Amino acid sequence: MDLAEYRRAAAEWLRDNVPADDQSGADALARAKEFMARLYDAGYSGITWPRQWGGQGLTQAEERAFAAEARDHTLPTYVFSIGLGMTGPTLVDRGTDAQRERFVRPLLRGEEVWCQLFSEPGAGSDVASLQTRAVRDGDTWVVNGQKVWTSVAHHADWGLLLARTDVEVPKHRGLTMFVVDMHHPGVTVRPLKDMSGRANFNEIFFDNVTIPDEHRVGEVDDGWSVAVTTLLHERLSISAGVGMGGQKDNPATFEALRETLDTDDPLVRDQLVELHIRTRALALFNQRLAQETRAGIFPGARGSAAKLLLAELTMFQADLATRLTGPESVVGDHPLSRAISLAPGMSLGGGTNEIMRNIVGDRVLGLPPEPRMDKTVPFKDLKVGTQG
Amino acid sequence: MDLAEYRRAAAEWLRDNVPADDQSGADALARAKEFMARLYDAGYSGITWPRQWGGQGLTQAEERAFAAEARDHTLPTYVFSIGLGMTGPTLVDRGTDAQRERFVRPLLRGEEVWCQLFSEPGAGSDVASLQTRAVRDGDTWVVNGQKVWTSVAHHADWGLLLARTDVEVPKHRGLTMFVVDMHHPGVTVRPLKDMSGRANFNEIFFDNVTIPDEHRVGEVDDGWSVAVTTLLHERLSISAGVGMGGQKDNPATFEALRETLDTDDPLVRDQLVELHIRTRALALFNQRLAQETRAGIFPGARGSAAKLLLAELTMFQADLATRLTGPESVVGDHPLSRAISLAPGMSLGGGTNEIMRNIVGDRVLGLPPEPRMDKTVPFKDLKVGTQG
Amino acid sequence: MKLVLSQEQQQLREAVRGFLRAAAPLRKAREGYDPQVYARLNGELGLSGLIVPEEYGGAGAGLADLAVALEETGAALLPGPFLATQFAALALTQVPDKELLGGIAEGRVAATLVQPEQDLAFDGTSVTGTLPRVLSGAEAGVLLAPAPDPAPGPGGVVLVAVDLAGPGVTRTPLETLDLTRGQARVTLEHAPARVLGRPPAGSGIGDRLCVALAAEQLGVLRASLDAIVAYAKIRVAFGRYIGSYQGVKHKLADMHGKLEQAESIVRYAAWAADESPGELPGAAALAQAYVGRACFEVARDHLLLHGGIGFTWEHDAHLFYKRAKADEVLLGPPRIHRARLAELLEL
Amino acid sequence: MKLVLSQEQQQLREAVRGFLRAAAPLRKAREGYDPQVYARLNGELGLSGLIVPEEYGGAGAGLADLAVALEETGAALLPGPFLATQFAALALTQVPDKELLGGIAEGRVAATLVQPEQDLAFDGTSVTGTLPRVLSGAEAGVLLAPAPDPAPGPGGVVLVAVDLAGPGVTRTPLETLDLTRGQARVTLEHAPARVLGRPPAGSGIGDRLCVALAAEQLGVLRASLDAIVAYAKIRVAFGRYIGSYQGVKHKLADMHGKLEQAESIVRYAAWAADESPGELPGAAALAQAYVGRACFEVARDHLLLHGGIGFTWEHDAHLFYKRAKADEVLLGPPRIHRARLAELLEL
Repeated sequence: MDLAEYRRAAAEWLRDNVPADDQSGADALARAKEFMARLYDAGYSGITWPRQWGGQGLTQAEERAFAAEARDHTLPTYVFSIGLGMTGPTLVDRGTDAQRERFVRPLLRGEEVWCQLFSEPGAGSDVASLQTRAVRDGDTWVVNGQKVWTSVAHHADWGLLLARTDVEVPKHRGLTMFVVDMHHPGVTVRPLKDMSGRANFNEIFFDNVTIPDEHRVGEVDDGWSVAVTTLLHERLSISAGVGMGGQKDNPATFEALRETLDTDDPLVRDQLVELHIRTRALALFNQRLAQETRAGIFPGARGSAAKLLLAELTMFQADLATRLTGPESVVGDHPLSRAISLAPGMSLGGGTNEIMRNIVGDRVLGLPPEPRMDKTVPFKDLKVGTQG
Repeated sequence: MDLAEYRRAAAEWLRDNVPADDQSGADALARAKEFMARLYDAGYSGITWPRQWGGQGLTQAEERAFAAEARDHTLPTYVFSIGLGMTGPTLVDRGTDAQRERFVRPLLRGEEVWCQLFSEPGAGSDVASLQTRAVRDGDTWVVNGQKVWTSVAHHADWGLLLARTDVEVPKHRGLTMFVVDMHHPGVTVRPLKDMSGRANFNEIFFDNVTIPDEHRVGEVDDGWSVAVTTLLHERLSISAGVGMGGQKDNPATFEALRETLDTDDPLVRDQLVELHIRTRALALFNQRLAQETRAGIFPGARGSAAKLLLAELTMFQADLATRLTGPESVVGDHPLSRAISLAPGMSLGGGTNEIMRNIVGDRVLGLPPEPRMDKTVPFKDLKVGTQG
Repeated sequence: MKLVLSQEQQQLREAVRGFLRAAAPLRKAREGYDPQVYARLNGELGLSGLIVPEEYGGAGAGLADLAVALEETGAALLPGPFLATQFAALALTQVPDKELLGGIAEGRVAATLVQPEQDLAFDGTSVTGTLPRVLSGAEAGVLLAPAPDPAPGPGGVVLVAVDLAGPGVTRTPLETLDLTRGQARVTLEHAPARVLGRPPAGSGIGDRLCVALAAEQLGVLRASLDAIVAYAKIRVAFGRYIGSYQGVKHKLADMHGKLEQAESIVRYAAWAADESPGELPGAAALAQAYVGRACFEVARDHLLLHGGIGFTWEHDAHLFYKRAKADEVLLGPPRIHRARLAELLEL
Repeated sequence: MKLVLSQEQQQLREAVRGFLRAAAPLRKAREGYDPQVYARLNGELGLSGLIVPEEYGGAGAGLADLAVALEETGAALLPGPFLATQFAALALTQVPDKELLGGIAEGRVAATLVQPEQDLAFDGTSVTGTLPRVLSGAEAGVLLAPAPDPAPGPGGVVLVAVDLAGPGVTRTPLETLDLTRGQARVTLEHAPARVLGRPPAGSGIGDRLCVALAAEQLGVLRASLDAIVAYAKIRVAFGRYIGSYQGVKHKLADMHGKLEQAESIVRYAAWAADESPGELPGAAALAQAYVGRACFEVARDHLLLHGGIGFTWEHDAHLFYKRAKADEVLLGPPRIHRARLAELLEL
């Protein structure tokens, strides 16, 4: 089957199978799982993943062709995104054969939901300074600690957990990766509200949670190298999404504001021109990155520049929109009230603006790194989190 | 004599003695020296300096009263400003009695011109990393090296020189301060043009220049503490000047631009409003600092915030003025052409914007300092200047 | 021109700050208006009557003093009708009314002011119309509003007072971005209204509101900056306090520059209101144009520099961010202040 | 839409870059126009005729290719009439003239274009008037200018050519901020002028100048950023390379974001000029509005981040700073591009 044919078939399948109706509601999870099973059975889940573990064994070309067609639909697959984008690929890359055999196919078929358990309240940008402990006890590990910023954890069956197994060595060298059963009685999942009042994330508490050693991923104390694999997959799936969609329902975009504002005032007009300029500048940059990617030039850390610019634009436009609209924008259920509440999120999720600037400076411009003390000190002697 | 009377007398003396005519020209230096002698003889030079060394032994109150009256005049004392503001006070604070006896009175009387020799091409913000060497040879020192950014050096009789006397110790601990004879045959003074084409500064080259040990200021290898005294006096004399004058002939100010621009365009009007807002914000901050100083509250490092804001305003207004004026602003002898060439100077002289932000962060906000490696390494093992 | 606080003003500041620290700590701000705290604020400190003339039972202080108090209530994100009542009191100093001024001075009356003029019908005894957004409209007892003068003659505007608990008044509390201070829609249908008088020409009521709001904004700005500076000294990333990174430190230094300038402008504008009426219009527009923007920018950056925790509902950062945004647009789209400046500067 | 360079365009870039690195290094830029380098640029690389149609002896390339060349001449701060001649060539592609296009293609003719229309009197054979600022006016041999159509009828504008070495022409080289490329005052007194034709309606000559200039600005921006990034890797302060300080690093990262966006816009606008004329006006205004500003901001910050040495005459930083400023206002006060965008967006 050539690529064009593959794409036509995918388009047809999507048209016939993607549910058009509202995908929220009480049985949303059940319906999402049902859709995922159909997607898998049709051969569109894990397109590039190895056949041996349940994937289709095809190439990036087929994956891109399917993604291009899928862009016109809203697939009810959000709850599987962590598994498909991060934890699954990590298991394929770094898991044992037994783990791959056990976990990959159910993940691709939507039978089991996954979450990722790296971030902690005391370890934001500096993930490797995390404090959740896993202590070995014969063939099992006992986990205590807290994770945060976890998406879909309330639905998750399994979590990919990074925990500290040795405090006598520098922070990167005492971490181990595990698969943890989210149904274990010692796991507590609590919704975490963001500043807009939404609960899109969770906090997870581990109270003497046991994990069999066979659910360890990679070697003991080598968890950081496994986490780097996961974070690489995360970055790929974020940068693939940057600049695409997301703006459609935003009431602070140029397109939305030109409809709602009085443009008789030359100053309002000029501010809208400024917004247009910034919006176009970033959109064209994203399109150029996409064209380069299609031409085989991998954007690498330059995607972090795009993410930084998107964060700044998101903040800029919500701020501008409220200023131009005036008092009514922050009262009642005005859509801009929600937009200004959500705007900082883009600067904080997936790495702060400061972290993005470090990445661009270090990896794109090749600037000398900040001197680091924290790579050599034993973890127990290192200052971490919030002090005093 | 009470303060009001002192002030009236000063006003009268200034009215009768400050030359009203143009103070440039070939004999400018001779006329400046002549004026300085009269100023001294009238008791207005070194108002707060000790009587023992030639000062008047009065208080800050008299000094401020005289300064307030002098603001209405243009005193031809520029060539003495380094001596009066920096090197003289350093000698009063840290010199030997023999040095004070020899140097202070001629300095106050304008018989001898002074310059300050700290900065080097390889040591900009990081003054203590300077490389000019002074090597002891019995009762004299032999100096080799290069200094830069030196004002009035082409007229100077004496210079206050900071040089390295020990490379085996960390950088701050191997420096010594000297008074150097600028007429020594090993001293070469070369004008240094800035980006506008003016030569307001000099480069100084030292080629086996000898200095008698009695011209050493402070202990051997304790020069950094002497330099800190000098830099403190420099900061005081700069912060006293910040925000005052200097804008009068600037073609990029709000007042100048409102006369030259077409304000029928609402966008031009709004840009001028922006300039007005920034100008007033800084002017009021400077006035508040001045009121606090009069009330006995020393502004300290907050003056660095004012200096930073002035640097940014200077750059902003020249940039804005050229944009609003358009093509003619950069052609011919348009005054804005000169303004845009000089604008970066305010950000670079007296500490870069980055250094100012460090000072405000560390000393005003009390933020933790940057970790420093350069304070413990022997100078000879330290990376300095421009490498590779 | 007086840009430095007097000793009395410093004492006032310490008194208000100390009271609010104990009685209205930040963790209570998101619970909303506490009438008891409000009563004590007015009873123990006499804040409500600060600018009420002495003849009406107040302290007869000026806007420079009120600014000191508003900076502190702003920093504490104090919920309730304090700012609204002071807006009303500022109007009443121009159109004095013994009953209302006395009530405000005693802390009995919480009031609010509609500004600028809205579409109200006034027949001489009652008003009819809908006011879509009234500051503290659910908490205030009295509404002051400009209304068309019903007397025969050249027309014009009078200030009227409406009892918000009286007949013909419907109040609907609104969901607001600012979680610490509410607004309400107020519908008046033949609501009894009493004429207080005609504001004298050039009375500068609107200008005084600009200055009072800027004082509150200065407090929000300062508290935001203090909060992130404190956090930068205790939060560690990569083995160092985040405040030691220039990426954070330099931003905080720039924010400090905004604070210094904002404070200078507020002191100047308050002084102008009290002492130099000719300078007031320009100073008031400058205050809103500069301080409103600076306050939001600092509150925004203070939130962003907190990192992920600043985006959580539980953290206080968003309370400052939202108050700063609500204040920035409270008196209209900010460009109106710039347009006013352009006009006053005769550009 | 094509935002990525083709292989041929990459080769062109390498060829121009290599040539300029050897023949026009930066230290020569402040010495001004070198006709020999210019001749080789056109002779060896054929740059002058790049966009001249093949029928007139040129390479028949598009603006996307010219943009690649202009980015390199911009990065090198190449002195002389290259940009001016390309401006003229862009006009001549709309109002073709065999002699001039042939001369430009051969590198024989250096030309310049007056844009927008200025106050010139044209009697059908000679023009009279003063042009206060003509780009490369002292170096160019031919001046193209829009002039009022002398033919009877509805009026309108024709493009005329004047021999700058001919009678009735006085040229006064002007002192300019930009030390690497000059302007001249040109006084025409009955200077013989030849009518080239009437630019077709919507010919987009002005838009093409905007795009060409933006390409040069992209080069100035990129070279400024490259220079300060390189310096940040070798300059030490307080025992560390300055590029390791976030105060420097984060600024450079932001400058890189401007470079990425500026390059994307230039590629888009050049593509629109060649392939999608309907998009050209908006793309051209966007290019000047964004790239002109970004170029100056990056050149400014590159100078400031050099510290004191960047303020010296001997250092090259000010050459970029001054070219960036001169380019930013070359086609008029930058607000005209924003006003054009407002109009095109029907705001």
